[in-house]
Amino acid sequence: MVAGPPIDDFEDPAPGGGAGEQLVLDLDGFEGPIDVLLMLARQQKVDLARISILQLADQYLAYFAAARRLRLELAADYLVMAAWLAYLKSRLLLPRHEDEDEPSAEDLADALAFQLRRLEAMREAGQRLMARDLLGRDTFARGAAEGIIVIEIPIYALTLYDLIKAYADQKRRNQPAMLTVPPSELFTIEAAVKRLSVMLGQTIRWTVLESFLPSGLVEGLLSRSALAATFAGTLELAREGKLQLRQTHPFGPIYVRQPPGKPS
Amino acid sequence: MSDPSQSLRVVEALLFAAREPMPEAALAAQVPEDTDLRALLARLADDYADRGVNLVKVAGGWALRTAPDLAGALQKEAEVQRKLSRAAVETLAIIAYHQPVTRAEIEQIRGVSVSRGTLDILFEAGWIQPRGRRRSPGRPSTWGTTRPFLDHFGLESVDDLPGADELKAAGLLDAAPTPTPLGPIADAESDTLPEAGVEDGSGTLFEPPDENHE
Amino acid sequence: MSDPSQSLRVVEALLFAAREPMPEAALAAQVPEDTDLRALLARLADDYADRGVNLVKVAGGWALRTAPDLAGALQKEAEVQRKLSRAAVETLAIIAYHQPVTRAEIEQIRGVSVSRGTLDILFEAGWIQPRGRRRSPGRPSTWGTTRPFLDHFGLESVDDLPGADELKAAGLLDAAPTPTPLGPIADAESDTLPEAGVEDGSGTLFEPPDENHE
Repeated sequence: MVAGPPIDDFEDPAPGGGAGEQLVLDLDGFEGPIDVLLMLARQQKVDLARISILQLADQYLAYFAAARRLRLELAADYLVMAAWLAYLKSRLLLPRHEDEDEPSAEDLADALAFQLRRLEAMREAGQRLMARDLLGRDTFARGAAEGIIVIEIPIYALTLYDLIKAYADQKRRNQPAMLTVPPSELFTIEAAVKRLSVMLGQTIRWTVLESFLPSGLVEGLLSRSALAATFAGTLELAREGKLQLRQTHPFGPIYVRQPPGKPS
Repeated sequence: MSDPSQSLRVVEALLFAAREPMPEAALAAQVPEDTDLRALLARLADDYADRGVNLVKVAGGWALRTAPDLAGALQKEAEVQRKLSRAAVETLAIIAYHQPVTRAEIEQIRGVSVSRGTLDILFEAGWIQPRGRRRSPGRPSTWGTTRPFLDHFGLESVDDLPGADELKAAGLLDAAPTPTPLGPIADAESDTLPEAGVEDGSGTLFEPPDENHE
Repeated sequence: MSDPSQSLRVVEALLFAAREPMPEAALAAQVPEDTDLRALLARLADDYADRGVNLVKVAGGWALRTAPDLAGALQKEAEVQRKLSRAAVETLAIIAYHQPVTRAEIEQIRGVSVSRGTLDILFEAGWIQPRGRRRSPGRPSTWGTTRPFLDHFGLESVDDLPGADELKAAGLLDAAPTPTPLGPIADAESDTLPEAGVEDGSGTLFEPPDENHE
């Protein structure tokens, strides 16, 4: 985690270090502060369950004080841990405040000790796993296993109802059904022209187109065909000069009248 | 110093783990030089002679192979749920009602051709079987249902199948409603005016235009 | 009618032919119903005890595997297996002992962040698999070990993990009582700093094989 000059060379006692204390700073191969803490904890040569967190904090802080003197750049997580351990140490040493809401210093120390023990346990578990006779490393499976052939037997979930329904469905489909097309009731243009010709005699003023429609047609296909046929009829009659059309704006009402001066 | 029984274990393990038959030279490389490999292989072949696995000499060398007489035991039967196609169900129904029936007759009734596979599926399911040939030109073979067919559907005999009258009574033969030929005409209008916000001509031919029509 | 020696041959052939450990139920399906399968397997295990191939109970079934003491002779033939990095071994152990476990929990235990590649490599090896989501905020997905994991590590089931009972009794498989700064605080850096000497961030998950494997 140390960027900067190679640190493998620091085999000498750290300058200003404790008398006779051999401090070798080599962070290569450490995985973050917890790794360093575990290494230091092991140096206490006690069961991790009885580790002295205070002592551990001192060791860690001394370790990184030395690193700072060597002006090594330490990654942020190492510094965060150093700061947190310094804080934990001060709380462990100072008398406890009564009104504290946070977890006690002892709880924090216990949590740290627990985490170190748990990581140590997982490391050992990993080593134990890797020490087993591993398939593909220590033992081998059959190289040319024939495999077991699976013959699939189809099971069809078909009920008697499904069967009879299928028969009925296809029978019904094949019944000689007569396709009867009902005669379409449409209003023809011829009828519209006829009707218009009759009605125009009485139309001198502009009259709205709809009033030429046969009465009694409210809606539906016949009504729409009547409107279309009547409109087409007016165009036909206008072309012949027999009537005039007016529409003031697009999609506005259409007005019809007899041309002025034309004898009815 | 060679330990024959240890060399035997090594050769056995090598043959077991090998992906391909092991040439004798490759086996010899893994045992002490003074080993009588031929004798080892002969002993191993003998050890396995009556077992479920045999040592055999094949093209590339030596290999352990499952005993040929056990091939059947190495096949596992697994039941899988399948769904019959509509064509298959209908074909089965027609065979049940009209048996014995030729393929051509099934096709005539269904109005479409019956694929070879459809009859195969029904045959493999054990529900239909050939029923002799029709005494007609080409002597076509006929199909009928089987005992397992009756068992599957819980029928005593094919006579238990409901007849046409009963189907009618159950409403299964009701004719489909005839299509109304002029129904969708109004839609055709709006189809020709894709950009118009016209639902359909609901009575007036003239609807307010879209902005972009002006 | 069952013939024990024939059933023994069948079971033997099945175990040779199988690509994965055979559950007892699968073996039982291939021998007559009145067969004492346990007795057959015990006899087969005995037959093979001193041979180059052994019958072992693994991953919920039975399998034939070469004897572990012959590893040396076989490794020359087999491809050298890549060695897992320390980070990967640790992560795998945590997943095995704490499953189902979220990535955040793995990081909490390891005190550093888990690089993407570590989980990927274990997943790709077929040893871990997602195990549904935790019913907690963010619904994080959890990881657990697979059947091939058990097979590879020669375990019958996850209950057989070495030392699991002791770890559990010592409370070491529980969650941490109080948070400490030993989370993946600033470890994202190690992923991006190529010169960091941290395995997780170094990009290679596997170390070069041991000398003696070559």
